[in-house]
Amino acid sequence: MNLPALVLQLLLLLLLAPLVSGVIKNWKAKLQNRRGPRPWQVYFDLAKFLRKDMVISEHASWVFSFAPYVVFLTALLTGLMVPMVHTPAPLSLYGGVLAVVGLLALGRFFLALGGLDPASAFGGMGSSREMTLSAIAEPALMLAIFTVAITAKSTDLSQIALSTQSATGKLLNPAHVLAFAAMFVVLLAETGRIPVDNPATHLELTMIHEAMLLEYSGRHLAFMEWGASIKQLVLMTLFLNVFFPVGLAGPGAGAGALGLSLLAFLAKLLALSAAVVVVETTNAKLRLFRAPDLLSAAFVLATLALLSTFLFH
Amino acid sequence: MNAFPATLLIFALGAYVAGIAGALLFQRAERLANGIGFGLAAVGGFCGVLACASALATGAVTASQSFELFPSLIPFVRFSIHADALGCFFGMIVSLLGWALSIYSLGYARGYYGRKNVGVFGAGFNLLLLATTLVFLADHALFFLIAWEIMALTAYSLVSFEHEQEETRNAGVLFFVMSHLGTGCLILGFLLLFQASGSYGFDSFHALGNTLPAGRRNVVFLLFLIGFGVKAGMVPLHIWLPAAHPVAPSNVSALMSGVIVKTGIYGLTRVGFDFLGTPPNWWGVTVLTIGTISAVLGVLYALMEHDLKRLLAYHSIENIGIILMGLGAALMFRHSGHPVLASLALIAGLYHTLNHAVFKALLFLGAGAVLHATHTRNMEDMGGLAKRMRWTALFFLVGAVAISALPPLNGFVSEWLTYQSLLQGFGTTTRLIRLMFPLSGAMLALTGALAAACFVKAFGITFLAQPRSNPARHAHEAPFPMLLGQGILTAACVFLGLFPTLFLKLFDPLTQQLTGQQLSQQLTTANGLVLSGGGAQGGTVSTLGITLMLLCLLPVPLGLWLLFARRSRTRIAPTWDCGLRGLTPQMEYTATGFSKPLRMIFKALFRPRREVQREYDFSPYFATTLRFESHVEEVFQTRIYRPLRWLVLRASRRTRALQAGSIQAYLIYIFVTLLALLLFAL
Amino acid sequence: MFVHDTLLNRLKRGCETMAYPAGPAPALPDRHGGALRVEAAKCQAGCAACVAVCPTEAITRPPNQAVALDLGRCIFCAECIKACPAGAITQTGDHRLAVRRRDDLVLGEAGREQLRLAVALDAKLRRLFGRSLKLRQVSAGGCNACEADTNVLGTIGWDLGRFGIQFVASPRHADGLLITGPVSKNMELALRKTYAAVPEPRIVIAVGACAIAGGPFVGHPQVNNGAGALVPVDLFIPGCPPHPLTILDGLLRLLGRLEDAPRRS
Amino acid sequence: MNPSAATEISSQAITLMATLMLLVQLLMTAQRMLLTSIRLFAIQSLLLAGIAALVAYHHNASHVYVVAGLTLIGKVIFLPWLLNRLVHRIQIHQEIEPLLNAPTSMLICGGLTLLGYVLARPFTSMERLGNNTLGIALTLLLTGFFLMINRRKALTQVLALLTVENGVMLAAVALTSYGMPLVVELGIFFDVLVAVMVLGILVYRIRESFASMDTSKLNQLKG
Repeated sequence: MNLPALVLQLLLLLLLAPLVSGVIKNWKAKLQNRRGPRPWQVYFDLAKFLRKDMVISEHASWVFSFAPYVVFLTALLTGLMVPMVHTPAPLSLYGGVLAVVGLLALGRFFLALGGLDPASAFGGMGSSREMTLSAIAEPALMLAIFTVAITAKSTDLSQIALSTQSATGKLLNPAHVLAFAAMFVVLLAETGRIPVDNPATHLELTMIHEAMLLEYSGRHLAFMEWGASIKQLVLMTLFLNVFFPVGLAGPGAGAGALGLSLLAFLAKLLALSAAVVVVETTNAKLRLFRAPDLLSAAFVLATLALLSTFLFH
Repeated sequence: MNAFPATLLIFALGAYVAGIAGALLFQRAERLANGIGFGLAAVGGFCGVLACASALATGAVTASQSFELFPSLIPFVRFSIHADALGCFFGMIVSLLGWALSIYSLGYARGYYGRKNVGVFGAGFNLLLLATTLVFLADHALFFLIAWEIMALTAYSLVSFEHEQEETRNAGVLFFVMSHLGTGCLILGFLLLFQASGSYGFDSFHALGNTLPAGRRNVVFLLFLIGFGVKAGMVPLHIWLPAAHPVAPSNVSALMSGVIVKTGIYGLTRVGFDFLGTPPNWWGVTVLTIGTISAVLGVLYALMEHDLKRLLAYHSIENIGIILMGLGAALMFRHSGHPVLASLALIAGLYHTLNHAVFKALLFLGAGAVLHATHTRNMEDMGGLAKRMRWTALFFLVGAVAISALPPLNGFVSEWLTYQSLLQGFGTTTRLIRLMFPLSGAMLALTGALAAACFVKAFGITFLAQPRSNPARHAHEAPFPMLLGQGILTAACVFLGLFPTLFLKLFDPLTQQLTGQQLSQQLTTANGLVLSGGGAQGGTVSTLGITLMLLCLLPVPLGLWLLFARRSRTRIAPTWDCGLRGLTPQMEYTATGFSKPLRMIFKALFRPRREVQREYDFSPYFATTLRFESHVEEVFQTRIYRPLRWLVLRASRRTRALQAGSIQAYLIYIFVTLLALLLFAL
Repeated sequence: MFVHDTLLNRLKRGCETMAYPAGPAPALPDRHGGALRVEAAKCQAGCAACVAVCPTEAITRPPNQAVALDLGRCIFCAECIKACPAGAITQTGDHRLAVRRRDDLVLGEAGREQLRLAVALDAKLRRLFGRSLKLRQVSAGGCNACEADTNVLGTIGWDLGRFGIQFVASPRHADGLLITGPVSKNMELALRKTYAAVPEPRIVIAVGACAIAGGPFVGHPQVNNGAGALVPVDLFIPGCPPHPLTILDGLLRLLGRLEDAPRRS
Repeated sequence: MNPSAATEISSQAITLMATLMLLVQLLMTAQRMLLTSIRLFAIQSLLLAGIAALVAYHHNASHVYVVAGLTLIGKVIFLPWLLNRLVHRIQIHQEIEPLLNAPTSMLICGGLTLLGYVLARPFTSMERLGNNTLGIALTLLLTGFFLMINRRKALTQVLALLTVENGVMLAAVALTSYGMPLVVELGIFFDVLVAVMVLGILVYRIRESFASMDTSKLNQLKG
């Protein structure tokens, strides 16, 4: 792993993540015919939260203050394992897609514990729902990854990206399309988007992800929000560079190719954000017990994808 | 086996025997009995670990022969042990746990002073360790069965050690009956093998499967599958496990969940790989299917529990399922002729056996410490223990992270290896059966995620938030030996998680013996830092790398903290309660509440039933007392075991008519049978 | 199908947010007279016609002093304008009413015929909240008029979000409280706890006559006569209820986002 | 007399005595008086002792004498005395009527004798003295067993058990040239002794609690 690539990707992660969620908020506002907060508003929020004091519940133990750092660091680390601009991700040696899923699960584990710690009913409710829905989403995610890993013959993300990149026909074969659909539904569930969870809600009883953050303040809240946006960026990148590794720079690419690859990556990212915004604007939040039906539909899609890997070629 | 490990192993067994004798001798002096009993057990365990580990590491285990412990007075039985690679590996597990649990028991047994006979408790514990070690090392079928029976009986006596409660007695009887059903099948299986090989020695059974006719071989396999399956706690035969483990004293339930359950796995491995030669495909498929079902059902039922130890017992079923998935996949690979993949799947299964033994024992010890402090197993009455029992909470958290297969601890490593073997298994055949691999991989993912949910519940509801009862409010930290016991296992968890490549060398003699492959070179790259899934296709992961990188990334948040928030202060305030008069402990989330969404989603499986009784004086809207009760139907109990029991009772009621009560009737029966035999003899 | 029609409709309508504060402010409804202007000089000697007619005793005229109209208690019913024979009280039609100090609201003496508008926060707070202010709304017994008008700011026409101002669910995430209603006895504990739950540095905005001085319920035993009695208030926005434009102007003025606002150095 | 003639006479004597034992057994099956049953049993035991003495004399195996003496003392003198005392204490002299009436039971005994002989045929070659004493022994065993089933009174069942035991002793003595090893003989003998004593007490107890020796009353215990 070369240090400059690592540092560059780290900076890219830190700076790009809030921008992506800011852009999504802004575009959602635009689609609601209002000007909405500027895309870089999220930076201001994060900067303000970092500066503010913190109020910690008297019932909370050390786990409460430990959780934000775990969420933030695991998100960052998964970001370094996913090829964003350069095919062999900086830390691809340290973990493939299974490690990425595992680290995200570790972050979610401590996020849920952080929700439970201050003894508030909302936190408990959020943790319970978050763990439930992510558990239901996991098989679909794993099966989609399995499908792609089987066709690429490896769980190493760089290998997957390379193999889908090389065979151009690969993009249109049914296995990929079905796996892409399943993965998209799981992406919406994991990042807490509209069909499963509403990020902008004020009504605590409908929250899933937000309910766990109700007790956090100051820099803890900043790290939690930042971690969540980095996790969203990581999942989107995983989604993009596994299914559309178009324009991803090869291993030995020069500065020019890297720049081009960065632009391609940003373009793809904006396209995916647009898709997410459209889904969020035109859908209503599903009732909690309808969400598993959506996720089991994703699981069926992933199974079909798996079937079609060897039925059609 | 060369000198050093052999003598050390004998010394370990001797220590156990001395422990039994010492504990029984000094029954009167409780403190002394406790010290000697568990002290010697700890010494025995430690020596056992050294012996087995060094034997495996130096490869001396391949040169080991079987030798007789003591001359046998009874014909047909030869008390001989043979520490081959498989036996040594499992011997290492039982000794490691024996060592840690004995240290823990030094503190735990203090709870029994004045109440129960600590001498007997110590002696039973030592005998259980001795019997289990002998089960792993036995080289002669009858000696194996004797050790197996001693283990079952000691386990029964220790399970019903606190026989005052009704629940304990019932669980003990259920355990007794089920384990003896299993032993019955084992005896039949060994007899069939004896019939084929002519002698009871294990060396004569080696690769016997190839000579056996197919029908006979399948029968033998099924018998051993049921026999060892009962002890391992596979799904259809698991009902005794969640009943027996919680009622046992915590160190015993830790030993049972950690090791006694593994004797089933040891048996299946010994029979599946050593005795019965290359298996037909349906064996592997069955074991893989049973493993998957056990894993998913185990974790689903664990989620519905609010008794901490029953929850952990159900998790034993889940992890046994995961181990069986590894073994099943290995069997399928051996059938389809892929020795490398077979060894990879076998390593995955057995590495998870070691990991599960360590973190399950750690969790049970944690549960024991909590029980010791709050005198209850019900999670609804706990809460807020993290601030009162700091170290136990930390150790329980490490155990929880390990069992939920989260990086960088050992649960993740073994599940990662299982994923790798399942993934690469897809390419081994072209028949439709290969679909099983990714589907069971998806089910493994579901299990892992549900396990994480379950342990957020287990740790969160027990240790975090406010205490929900007075015992929990006045809980105190466990005494030092208990913490030391947990500490050793925590260190083992972390070490097994961060340095998997070191432990893979221990598997070389094992896989060499069972599948004829040595994989430790292929599985480690970048000079031992990174674990690879074997060959070019396998992905790579390095838990050590992940941990180091997490530490290297620490300056990012710390830098942000210094840059922005140097002057920010932290204030402690009551939790935000929407402006009401303050949050009472009753308002917190409880275990039942936490698992409510999953109970609704898996309604078809659980068939939840809830009753609300409301008593009121004048108007129904002002209830004086409110009673809420919710049950999850034990499907296996009601759908399989209860009808089975009803059939047996009906049949036996019908045959009772034979017992007419008159002597004449009985004499007639004897006379008629006598005549029948005589006529038949003509 | 549904998605297609929605998107087309939304794109066709384009952005419907008003240009204010960049563009002109929307016109106030004619019923809304805007700020009041009180010239004590025009008062005839001994005349107290307006004092009697004011429903919330906002106007006081001690024996030999100038008349004093406390805009904080005024509900803008314009009775005093009609009752004043000399026309000393007039409506200026100006929507800007927000002030930083309670006594800035008392009009009448020589230099204080009109309101001295609120100055922005000090540099440190403005650097912190300038671009991102998250408020927690506390309705302390209000009649929901002020709450409704504050709510209107969230609609697509006013779009409070574009300034980085947002209402949040939990006080832990908030930087300040926006209090409406006369703080009834039942809501006193809730307000106190909410204020304690907000991490420093925090600001408090009192919206509406009730929150400032108890409004029509002033002096009632079940009321604490406004938020000032319990928490230090940083911004007062008089009115019953204050027009959304007034509230928005107050907020932006507080954050120094309006050019004409006198900036304190 | 030359040895062959002596063996000839003794084997005929043994066969005669064995047949007489069978006859006594059939008489016991037919009659219903308790005291006569005991006396018949004493006669049967006497005959058995005689056979044992003859075999001992013929093979000059000293320990068979001991067996003969024991049988004489035990079964001819002591047990009948014990049972007589019991009958006098209970004052019941007659068995009302057995399960099967006399002719049917006699028929069944005939059938059993036939079966005994058929079974014993392959083993006749092993006999030293007396021909097919094994057949008689087996018949004694079977008919004794049938007698036990047939009778209600506990005392008669005890006697039936003793005749079965006589059958076994006969087989042992007749078949083996030296008789069974002494330790087995003693074992069987004392076994029977204890059994009878226990049964004696049992009979007394049944009489005590059910006011009759009828064992079919026992099924009230089942509940």
